[in-house]
Amino acid sequence: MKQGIFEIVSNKKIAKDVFEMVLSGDTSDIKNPGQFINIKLDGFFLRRPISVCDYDEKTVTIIYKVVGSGTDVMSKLNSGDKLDILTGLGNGFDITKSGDSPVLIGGGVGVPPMYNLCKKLITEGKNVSVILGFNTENEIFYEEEFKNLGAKVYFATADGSYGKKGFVTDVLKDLEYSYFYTCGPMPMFEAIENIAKTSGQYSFEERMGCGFGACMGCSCKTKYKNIRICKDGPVLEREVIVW
Amino acid sequence: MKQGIFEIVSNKKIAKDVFEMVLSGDTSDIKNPGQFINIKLDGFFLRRPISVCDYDEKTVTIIYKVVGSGTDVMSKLNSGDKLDILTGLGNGFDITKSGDSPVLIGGGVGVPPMYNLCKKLITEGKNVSVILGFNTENEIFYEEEFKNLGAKVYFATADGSYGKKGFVTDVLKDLEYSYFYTCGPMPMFEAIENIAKTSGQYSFEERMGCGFGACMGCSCKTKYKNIRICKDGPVLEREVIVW
Amino acid sequence: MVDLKVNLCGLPLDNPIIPASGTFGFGYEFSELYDINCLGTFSFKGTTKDARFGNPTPRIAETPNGMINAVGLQNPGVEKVISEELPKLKKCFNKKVMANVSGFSVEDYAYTCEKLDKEEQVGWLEVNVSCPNVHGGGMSFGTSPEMVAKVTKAVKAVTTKPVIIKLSPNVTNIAEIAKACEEAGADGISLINTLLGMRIDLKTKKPVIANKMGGFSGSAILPVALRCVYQVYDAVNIPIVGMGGVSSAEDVIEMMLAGATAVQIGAANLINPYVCRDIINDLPAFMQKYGINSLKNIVGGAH
Amino acid sequence: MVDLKVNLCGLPLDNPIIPASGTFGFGYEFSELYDINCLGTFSFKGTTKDARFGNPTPRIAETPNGMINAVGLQNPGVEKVISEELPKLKKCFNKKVMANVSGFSVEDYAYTCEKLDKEEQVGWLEVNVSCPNVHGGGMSFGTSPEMVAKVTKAVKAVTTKPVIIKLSPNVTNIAEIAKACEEAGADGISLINTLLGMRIDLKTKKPVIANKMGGFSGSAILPVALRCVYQVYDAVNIPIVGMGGVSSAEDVIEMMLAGATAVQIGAANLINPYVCRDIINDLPAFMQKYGINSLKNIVGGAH
Repeated sequence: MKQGIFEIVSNKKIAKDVFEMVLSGDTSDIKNPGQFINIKLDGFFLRRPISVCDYDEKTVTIIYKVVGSGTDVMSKLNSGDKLDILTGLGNGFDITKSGDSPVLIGGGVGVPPMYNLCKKLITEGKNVSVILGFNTENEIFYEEEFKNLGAKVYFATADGSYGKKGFVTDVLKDLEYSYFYTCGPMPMFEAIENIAKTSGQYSFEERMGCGFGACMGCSCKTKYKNIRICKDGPVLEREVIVW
Repeated sequence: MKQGIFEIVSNKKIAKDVFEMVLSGDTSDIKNPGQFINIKLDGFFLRRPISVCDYDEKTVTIIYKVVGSGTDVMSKLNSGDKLDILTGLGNGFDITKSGDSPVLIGGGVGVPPMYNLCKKLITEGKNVSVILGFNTENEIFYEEEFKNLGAKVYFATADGSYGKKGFVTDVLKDLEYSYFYTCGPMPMFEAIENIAKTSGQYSFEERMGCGFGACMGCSCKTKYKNIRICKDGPVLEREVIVW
Repeated sequence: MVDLKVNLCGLPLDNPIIPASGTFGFGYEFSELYDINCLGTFSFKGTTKDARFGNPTPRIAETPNGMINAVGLQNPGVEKVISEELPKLKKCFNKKVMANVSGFSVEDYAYTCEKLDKEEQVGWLEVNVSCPNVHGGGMSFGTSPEMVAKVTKAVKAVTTKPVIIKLSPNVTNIAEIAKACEEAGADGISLINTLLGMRIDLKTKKPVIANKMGGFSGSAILPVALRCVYQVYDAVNIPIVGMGGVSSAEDVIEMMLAGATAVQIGAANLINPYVCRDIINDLPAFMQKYGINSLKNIVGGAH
Repeated sequence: MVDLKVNLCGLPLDNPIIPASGTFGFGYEFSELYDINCLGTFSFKGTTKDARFGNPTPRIAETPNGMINAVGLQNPGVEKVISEELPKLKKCFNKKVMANVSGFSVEDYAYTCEKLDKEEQVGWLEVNVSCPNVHGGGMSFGTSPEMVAKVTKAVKAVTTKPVIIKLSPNVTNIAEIAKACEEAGADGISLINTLLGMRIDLKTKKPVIANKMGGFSGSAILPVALRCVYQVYDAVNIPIVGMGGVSSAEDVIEMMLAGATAVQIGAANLINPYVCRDIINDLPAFMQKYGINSLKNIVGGAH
């Protein structure tokens, strides 16, 4: 973990209620896709944990949905504004287990962490399929970005306004894959757990206090021990999860 | 009283720890010299009451000293920044009682309200003397401004670094005047009360809650009734004050 | 069309918004800022048997997201309130007002409430039991179930209008105190009064306010207020007037979900004198946002 | 050269800064961020006789300038704390640690304290009496002078190291509780534990945290903490460890002026993990600003 002051490079709306923010600063502590950063906002006591969508040596990109007063304030910030941010939080995804043809499954605001993961896996020469689930077409973002990485990209929308009508599992059930990685809402996880044919990794969300393992606010039981979603997670391997 | 959003036109240091801020907005509720405005600052619960130094149809000028975290934040604001301000607070000075040759006595941060008062009295054709007291030379501000109004300006500094060595009363005792107006620290008031030869008006300071008469946080006893410094004051006539 | 109407102890309110005692004077000065008839009602400045100047100044201190006050119940006394303040209020307020009463003995409370109960402008009596009991070693009436019951019974015996007991949060078990009020005949409970707090000036190294300690209010105390209202809602069957740190329409909805039938706004009036009018204007939009058709239907909804 | 040293119950501290229990784990994870030997000491995660997972999640809610937590004393139990956590701590912390103990019966407290008292790494026992007494209808030990005295006596009977009782502010008369601890043999008092608070989610219309209510901490509660420390300082002659909303060097000085010999930092660690190191670095400059040569000389200075 590192604390640093980041400057907003850009902060723009990319879908209904969804914003992409690019921040420049010391990203040296971000090690794996699926990690998150924790942002201090003026007027709010707790930091806002947001998963990393993409990062390089000098910048980190996050995608967030305006769901409350905190994210609303974030959406109104301008390029040039500075933010106090903790980086390198959480374990992130383990890409060494992907096999040759992993599938990445993102639902709604669970889509962003799939982007850097996809990038890493393709760099590793993997044959990556990506399933992105949304409620409706105007919530969709990053279609081109995923395609430009060279992944096979499938869409599922609850109302059928784009891609397959239904849920990510309606796509997943007909795919062949060596391993799966997923981030999204709990009902989606349960649906995946019911039909997944391989091992995989789930990235969990929980209301956090500190985000770095001090407060035990986001504890969770696994088959083998109690863990902290923020520090020992947010990514858990399928085999250890207690549903 | 009026609530309005004001934009900072300028905010510059004019003496040791002392800043002058010019704000543009609806000043229509500012009626008399000696009134104050109440400023909301991000991160602080209570507003900051600051006496009006000068005002016209479109702008209000305040002079404040950095004494705590609130005024420190104010000193770091930039032109263009916007502030939520309550204007037209307090009774202000009654210039109809001045007579032909009033004397205005300001001590330290009590100097600013004397400026617009001086301007008004000179416009009325009065022969105005101004005594400004400071601890030392580098705290002095607005000398030229007062002189440009056409007032006779005297200085007293505690360390003798500028003007008369001593206190405003060391100047006052040798002056002839028809009436006095004063704003400054309590010890200065007591010294003036001991030697003043005429009627006059004192502008008091007190820790305030609301600044517009609702909370009774700044109550004070007078010879005739209990008053609220923020609403029935801050200016009290010599005759009603209980020392 | 959303419905803001609620009913407080048998009297209808156009909306649940009530400026709290001590932050709205006797109303008429705020009527210079906006038409105060838009309010549900308001609770006027705490009134005592005799006139009081209150505590020496400074009486005010600032805290993170809050403030401390030690005004000390400054008021002109019940006679002058009736002869001077209520007539001024009548000119600008055509609704029933909530009469806030304080006392330093059971007799004080009864005396002042009996007088105000006779005023047709008064709709409710709000009895502040957080004051020290001069016959009880200065301990606040509100800290003992026996004492609040005594005060409640004494006031009920000499009045005809709804009696709402205003409780202090500075107790071990506020539900027990509220129950004692209900059993003694109270028609409603209002809470929370201020928390006891203090600040120290690092320059003088002494307490900021002359009285050393004072009543801590403002947004900071909202979570304590919500908890107390939630606990009392489980303990009594009479209506609750919730207050403590409420400064927005969303806070009002949260307070009603906790169990409040009406909501008082205190310290927020001192920062934004228009806040109660603004909240009333904001409520319909926030009710729609959260799928609420009628405010009266969400009271206690979080239980 | 300013002097930051203080003495807590006979043990010297390089400075009065102590991360509070539940916000610093068992220390070693923070030692990856900075050398925790710069601290006066720290109070480790509340430890109980048996291992506890604690409450269901969500356990955290935000408030204006504060937070609510309902972790529920999650800890591996005293045996594992001694066999696994303390050895890890030994590798990165060469000072005595404050052992924070919770229990649900007088026997629990005595059992856990007796075990930890034998560990040479432990310098003080901090006994958290805010937990519900399972043999007392769930009422918190800390709400009754008799119960805190019982716990204090039981712990003192089986230990040799300084025993500091950590008090809850959710009581009518905290000075009376503190006196009972002193008379029962406590070597120090630490306060305040969290206030009881709650938040409600307007979307779900239910309490934000699974446990409904929780411990309210953060800057918001500073004025309540200062008041409680000030009251207890007047009531007892044993040292006080002050805490509650402290997040800066100036807050530390204010808390010591109120009567604290040492100062714990809680919620602030969760927002800025470096805050305790930063405060220790900031203290000398602020001491100079306010004309303070030695911190030990300002304890209770506001009285």
